[in-house]
Amino acid sequence: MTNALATDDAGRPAPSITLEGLEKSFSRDVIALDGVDLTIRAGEFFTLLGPSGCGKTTLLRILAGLDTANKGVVRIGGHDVTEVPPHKRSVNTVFQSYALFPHLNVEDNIAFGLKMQGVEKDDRQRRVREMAEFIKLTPLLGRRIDQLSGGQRQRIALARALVCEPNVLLLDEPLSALDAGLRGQLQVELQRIQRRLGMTFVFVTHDQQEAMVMSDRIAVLNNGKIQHLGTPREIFERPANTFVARFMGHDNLFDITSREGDLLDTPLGRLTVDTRTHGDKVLIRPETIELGEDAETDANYFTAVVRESFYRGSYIEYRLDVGEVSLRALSSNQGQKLHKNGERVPISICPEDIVTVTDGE
Amino acid sequence: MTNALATDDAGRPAPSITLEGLEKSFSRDVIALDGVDLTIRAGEFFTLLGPSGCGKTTLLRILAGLDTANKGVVRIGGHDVTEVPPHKRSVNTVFQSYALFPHLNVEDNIAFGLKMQGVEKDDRQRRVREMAEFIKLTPLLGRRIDQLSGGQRQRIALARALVCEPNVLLLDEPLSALDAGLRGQLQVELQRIQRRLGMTFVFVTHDQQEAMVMSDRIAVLNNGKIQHLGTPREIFERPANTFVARFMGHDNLFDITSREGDLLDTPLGRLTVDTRTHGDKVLIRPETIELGEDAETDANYFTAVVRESFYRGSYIEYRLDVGEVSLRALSSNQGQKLHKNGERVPISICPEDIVTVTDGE
Amino acid sequence: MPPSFEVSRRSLKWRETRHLLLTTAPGALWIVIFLVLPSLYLVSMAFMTNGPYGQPGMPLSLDAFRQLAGFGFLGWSPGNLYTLLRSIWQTIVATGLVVVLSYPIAYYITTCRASLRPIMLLAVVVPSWTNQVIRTFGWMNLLAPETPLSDAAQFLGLIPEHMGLFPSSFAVTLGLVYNFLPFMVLPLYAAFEKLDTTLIEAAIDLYASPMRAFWAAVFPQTLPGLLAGVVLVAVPAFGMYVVPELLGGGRSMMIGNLVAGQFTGASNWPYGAAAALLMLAATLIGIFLLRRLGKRAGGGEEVVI
Amino acid sequence: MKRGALKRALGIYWWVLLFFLYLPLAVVVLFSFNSINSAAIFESFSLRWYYRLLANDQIMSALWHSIVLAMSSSVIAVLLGTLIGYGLYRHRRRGLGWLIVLIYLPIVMPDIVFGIADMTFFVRINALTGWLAPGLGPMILSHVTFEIPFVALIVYSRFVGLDPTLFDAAKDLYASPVKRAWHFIVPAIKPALISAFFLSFTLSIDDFVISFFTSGPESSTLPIYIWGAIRKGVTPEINAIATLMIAAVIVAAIISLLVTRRRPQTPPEGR
Amino acid sequence: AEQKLYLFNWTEYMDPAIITAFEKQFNVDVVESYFGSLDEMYAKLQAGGTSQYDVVVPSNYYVPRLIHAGLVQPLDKSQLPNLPNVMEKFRNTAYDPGEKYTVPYQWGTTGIIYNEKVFPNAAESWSLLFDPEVNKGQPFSMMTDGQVMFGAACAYQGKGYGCKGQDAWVDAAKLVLKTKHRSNFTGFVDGTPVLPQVARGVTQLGLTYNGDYLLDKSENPEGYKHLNFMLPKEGSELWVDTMMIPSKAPHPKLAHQFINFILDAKIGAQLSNYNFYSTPNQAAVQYLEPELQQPPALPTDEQMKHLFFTPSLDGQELQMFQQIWSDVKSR
Ligand SMILES: Nc1ncnc2c1ncn2[C@@H]1O[C@H](COP(=O)(O)OP(=O)(O)OP(=O)(O)O)[C@@H](O)[C@H]1O
Ligand SMILES: Nc1ncnc2c1ncn2[C@@H]1O[C@H](COP(=O)(O)OP(=O)(O)OP(=O)(O)O)[C@@H](O)[C@H]1O
Ligand SMILES: NCCCCN
Ligand SMILES: [Mg+2]
Ligand SMILES: [Mg+2]
Repeated sequence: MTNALATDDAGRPAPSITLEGLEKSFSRDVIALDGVDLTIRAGEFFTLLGPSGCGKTTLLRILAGLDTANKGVVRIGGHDVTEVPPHKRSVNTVFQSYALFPHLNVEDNIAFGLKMQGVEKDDRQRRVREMAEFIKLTPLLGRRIDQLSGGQRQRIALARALVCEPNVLLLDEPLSALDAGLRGQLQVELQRIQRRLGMTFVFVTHDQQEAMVMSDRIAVLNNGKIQHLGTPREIFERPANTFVARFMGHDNLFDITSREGDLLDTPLGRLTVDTRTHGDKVLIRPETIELGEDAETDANYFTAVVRESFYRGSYIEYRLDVGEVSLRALSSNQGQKLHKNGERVPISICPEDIVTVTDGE
Repeated sequence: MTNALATDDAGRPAPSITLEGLEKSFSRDVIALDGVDLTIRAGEFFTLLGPSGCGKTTLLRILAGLDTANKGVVRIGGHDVTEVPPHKRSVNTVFQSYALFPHLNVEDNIAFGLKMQGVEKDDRQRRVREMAEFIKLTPLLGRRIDQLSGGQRQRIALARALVCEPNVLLLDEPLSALDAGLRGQLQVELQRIQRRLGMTFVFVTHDQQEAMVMSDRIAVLNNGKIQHLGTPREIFERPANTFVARFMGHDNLFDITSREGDLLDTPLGRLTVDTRTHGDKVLIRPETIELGEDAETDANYFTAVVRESFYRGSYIEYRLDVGEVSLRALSSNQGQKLHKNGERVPISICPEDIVTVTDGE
Repeated sequence: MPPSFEVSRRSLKWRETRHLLLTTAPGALWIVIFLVLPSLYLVSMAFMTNGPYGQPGMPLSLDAFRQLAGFGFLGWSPGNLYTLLRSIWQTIVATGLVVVLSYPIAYYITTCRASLRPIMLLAVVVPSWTNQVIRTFGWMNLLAPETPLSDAAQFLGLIPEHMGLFPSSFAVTLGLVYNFLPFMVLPLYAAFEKLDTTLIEAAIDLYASPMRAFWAAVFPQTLPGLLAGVVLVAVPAFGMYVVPELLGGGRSMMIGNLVAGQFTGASNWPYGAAAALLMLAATLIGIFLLRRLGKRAGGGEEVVI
Repeated sequence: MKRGALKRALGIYWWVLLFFLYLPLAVVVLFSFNSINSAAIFESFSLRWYYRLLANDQIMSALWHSIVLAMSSSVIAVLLGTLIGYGLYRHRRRGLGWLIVLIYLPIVMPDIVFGIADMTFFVRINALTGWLAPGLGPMILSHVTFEIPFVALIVYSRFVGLDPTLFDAAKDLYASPVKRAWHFIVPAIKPALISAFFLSFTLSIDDFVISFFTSGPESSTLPIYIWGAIRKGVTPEINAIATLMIAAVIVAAIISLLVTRRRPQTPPEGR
Repeated sequence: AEQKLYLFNWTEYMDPAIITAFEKQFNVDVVESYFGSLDEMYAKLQAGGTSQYDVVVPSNYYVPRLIHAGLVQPLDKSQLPNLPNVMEKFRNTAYDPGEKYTVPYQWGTTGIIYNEKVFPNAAESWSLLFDPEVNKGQPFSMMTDGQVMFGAACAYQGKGYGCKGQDAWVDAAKLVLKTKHRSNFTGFVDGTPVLPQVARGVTQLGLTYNGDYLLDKSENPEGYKHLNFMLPKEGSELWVDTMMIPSKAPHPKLAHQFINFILDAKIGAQLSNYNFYSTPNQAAVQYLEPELQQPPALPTDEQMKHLFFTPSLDGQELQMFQQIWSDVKSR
């Protein structure tokens, strides 16, 4: 697909995006973006991840031109677009609420952007139909918006943005309104579409699971600042600070009381770690804890007491007590017997699986 | 806690519930309940699980007396209450939408049921305050309902029902409107409250994960009929039929083309199974598939090609191809390298982990 | 950042203000010119002196208010007080009746088939699309002496022999109720349609008898609609001119007639202006009280007029 | 069951109320066909009053004035009111309290005060400048004034009901400000525009008092004419005019029903 | 027609044929507006009517008020060649000394219309209206014009129709108020619409003008068979209606032409023959129908003794009257 109105040079369909020193405040107290520098690579599936109110939507709206930053520069494909109004940017957005026009049917919704760009009727119809085919909506073209399910609406919002063949597609929590099943399906579908079209996707979510499933790279935001920028694996397994670690769902975080080479003293006991890191806290991911028979006696071997256990289907969650310290462990459900509450079980943690993190805000 | 208006004998706070041959239809076509026989044990956390429209709410409403069955008997604590009107049943409901009175503040909402029962003002206030303490709402007592968050409302709806000290508490998808984080918290909290009070809870949900986390026993409903009644583990690991299996999220289901003792022929290949079951399909749970180095060569050993892999944080999901057949596998993320798309990996499934299921509707 | 960027931000703010002006100023100015200024002029007229032939003029004085309070050449007279009290009373009675008549109807419509409801609402509203003079004229026809209704009333001994049901204050009340009924049905219907029935179930589930469930779960939910309806009925009923003029026969004069009389007959504009001010004040106080009531009872939901 | 009895009672009450609502109109219609001048006895059917009516230039011009007044004031009010409604919505985060007070003013102002305020003011202006002599012009000005708020509120609440991101979506999809107004805003609020026009029209038709005080010798509307006629002495001719007006209203009601019905309503979901 | 003449007249007071004739002769359109009471007329003029109408037709006692309030303009007698047709006694009158502003239109009386069948032996007295013993339960109305009502009450109380002053009015007000509070009182009605009311039986008694009575009777002899017009002996009203030109009349020239047209002998007679009122036009008398030469159209000399003008009120007096009257209405 080529883009008729692309602001960057032809033949470079997916541009990179550069943000420099972006600042945005709504009032003296409300600082939504606090100096964001960021480069999003051409053609990547990039995710902005962070808790509610951290500034994700604000960042996206500035990219789309729907809001103006107080300071900073936005470059798309190398061009400074900071002052270009939204209807002149080759950037499209899939809104959280879809924002489909209720007075138009599916076909006219998809065609809206093309019509506004002045695409001829024949051409327009052809492109809408192609897009409908692509996204498997053809039978719905004549329907009114309120006759559609959530998942169908989501796909139409996507189609409406994609049919304009933008250089960059922005997606603001497009899946958060859906139930778990549909959400899983659409996550996969979105990822496939992005790979097929090779566009640059900037995706916003507050769900770390979703971010990890879909993204090439993730920027974790908090209080308008980027906390960690990296691949899902980097962020999940080596979080930059305790904020990122907690946000990724890790709760086995312990203070380091003293360190000697690769030996760390923690409330849990003495831990052998693999690499020499300089973090302030030690992080043990629950799924890395080996339990019962699987526990190996050679390194980081402890005896724990089972406080509670929860059957979670594919895995079993244990709340363990090791001395004064409470620990969460996940063990894959392969039909084994559950350990009973109060039972003493041996546990071990492989030194490579232990990481240290710095104190984040 | 003892109940002033309990319809059953004193000293037996949590009654059992028995439903016999319950039938309910709204019109000739719409059969909501199609002969339900069920015993809910005294003091258990019982869940009705099923897809939308399967009759869960209808069943609950009949229990509460808000709807009348066309046929069948409802017994609570041994007494036939089929014809007892709702305001005379010692059963309370937490509604999906909470149904808090918007013109009353938190305190008056909680006190409503007591007031209707004619409890003296002093007594009422004391009990409301105790309940507020219990459920950690005391600072909110003076607030208006619209000044509360979803989670707070949920707790008030719960408090309003609990303060009446009913013998049975009915909960109709009380968590479905909440976001994942809050939902997880409240799941744990609800379960703890139930255990502490020892009441009989009948909980409705369409989320199998939620059902598994919270329940002592689960009844899976479909088309107004009970498909499977059992503990979470029984239902997840030995689903009664393909409907239940699929509803619990299992998708590795294969036809059995022929059987010879403990050997089954399937599109996947020949499988050795542990027990002699008579199901029509074989079910392989993705988390029971051992992958790569972990695969054991002695039983049910295959070579698979990785089609796609998804990083999911605590685990990694693979879509594998074994010959013509596609298979989903989950492997716990213990820091290992991901298998690449197109890579050939050995897999094995322990015979004990393979179950067969009958064809459900 | 270059200063030009700051400048463009300021121009953005100005653009917003210009947009606000462009959109709201024409209509707002219209209201200012054709209602606010005239009202201010009317207010100022209340402080003028009535000329010997009924033209307002200088000097400024409070004569009009003195006269309004009942002080005239002959000392104090309660005539205006009667009129004010009569207006308030008529308004309360008519509004009360409208509430009682409308409540079940609004409820009934919501219980009917969804496809029927718009037709039913329309059926209630259509009579009010004809002009108020015509509607009132219809009642004049119906209530006149020697008509079946009047004969029946005579037969029952409700009215003296030979007399009609009109003109009378009964006819005025009837006319007011008839005129404003739809204004109550519509907001009440809207409230009933939004009614959250699970609240009723919750009340019953919490041991409330049907009657108590009504007061706990239905009435509070319809209260905002009811109050909106009360405002929509009571305000124009209080200011009504046509109905008492045509159906009252000069015996049930309301404050609207007092005001109008000074401009269509007696020609004492300052006095009329003062009476109009009184009317406006009473109306605003009434609205204020209703809003207070609404806020207190309606759980914070704003009463929308 | 008890519920059934209640519903049946309400059903009966419904018909009684309808009877009450339509009885006065029905009587007007009936006696417009009376061959004699009586409000008590219907002698025989005749069209005599209608012939007299059609021959009466004044009635015909009053009818015309009513229509012109309602039409032109509604068009202007929809225009101005829509602008205000949009402005109110777009800038709702600014404190626009004064504007809201201003908008509610015509709604809470009693007709009679409204009418005399305009009348006295117009007379004063007329004395000073010669403009605003009583007549159709000032009547239109006043009618627009009391119609604007209703239009503004209807349009505003329609805007509030729209998803605010729709405005962003339109921008995002390359719509320039003008195209946005034409291809998004106007179609999106079309239902509100139609009902605002309808409401303005009926408000104008229903008004008597304000028209009465601002009208001149040549701008009588039907209600003013009827008012005068009633005060001259009731004749069946009035019944005939009123009948024409009732008929027009019922036709309008049926049209509005058909218009609103054509949009298929989404079936209300479940319970 | 290029021009329009705006005529502001009493209801039921003009022969449409005269209008047509005038329109034809002068190639104009005549736009007629009506009033039912002098109050209403005065209010309309004050509310901008002075620039809206070319000719108004007030009664004698409102003439000074209109002049002093500046609502009318002097006539240009040079444009009224027919003025000499007017009877001597209607020239240079007390209400328009010097004959600067008015030309008489018609004259007549105000009296009681009642149903003879209901009140078979009614005396020629205001007691029919004011004495509850005479009319125990029959519906009746009073006139909207307060001055006429006070005059009637004064006459009934023996102070004469033309009474004036605080004491007389307060006594009159008390009587009217008492009468108003009688259960069979149906309302204040203008002089013209009261007739169809009595004819239809809505009321059995009311105050009206002699010519209107005759006009309606001529149109509906059957309906008026039992209705009688009566001038109470205690004293009642004699009035003269005049033609005047508002101060800012848009077409004063046409207005003069119209007034002059009415003053024409044949047109004057045509008018009276149509509306059954007495003509002030001497030249027209010869063309009058005989009916107009006898009561009730033309009061007898005997009756003339009991007929009085309603007094013109001014300044302080006027305000006092209006306060008292508005108090009567609001109580
Ligand atoms: N128009 C606005 N006026 C004032 N404050 C605003 C506005 N828009 C956003 N904010 C504030 O700016 C901060 C960042 O908001 P933003 O919408 O970007 O958060 P977010 O990360 O998208 O959150 P969520 O996940 O809840 O959508 C928040 O504190 C928010 O309250
Ligand atoms: N009042 C009613 N009238 C007609 N049909 C009804 C009514 N209530 C429920 N039904 C139908 O009965 C069936 C069962 O409904 P029910 O509400 O019990 O489902 P559910 O399991 O609670 O579904 P959900 O998860 O969507 O709440 C559905 O087909 C529904 O459409
Ligand atoms: N209908 C005309 C009456 C005149 C009274 N002055
Ligand atoms: Mg956001
Ligand atoms: Mg349900």
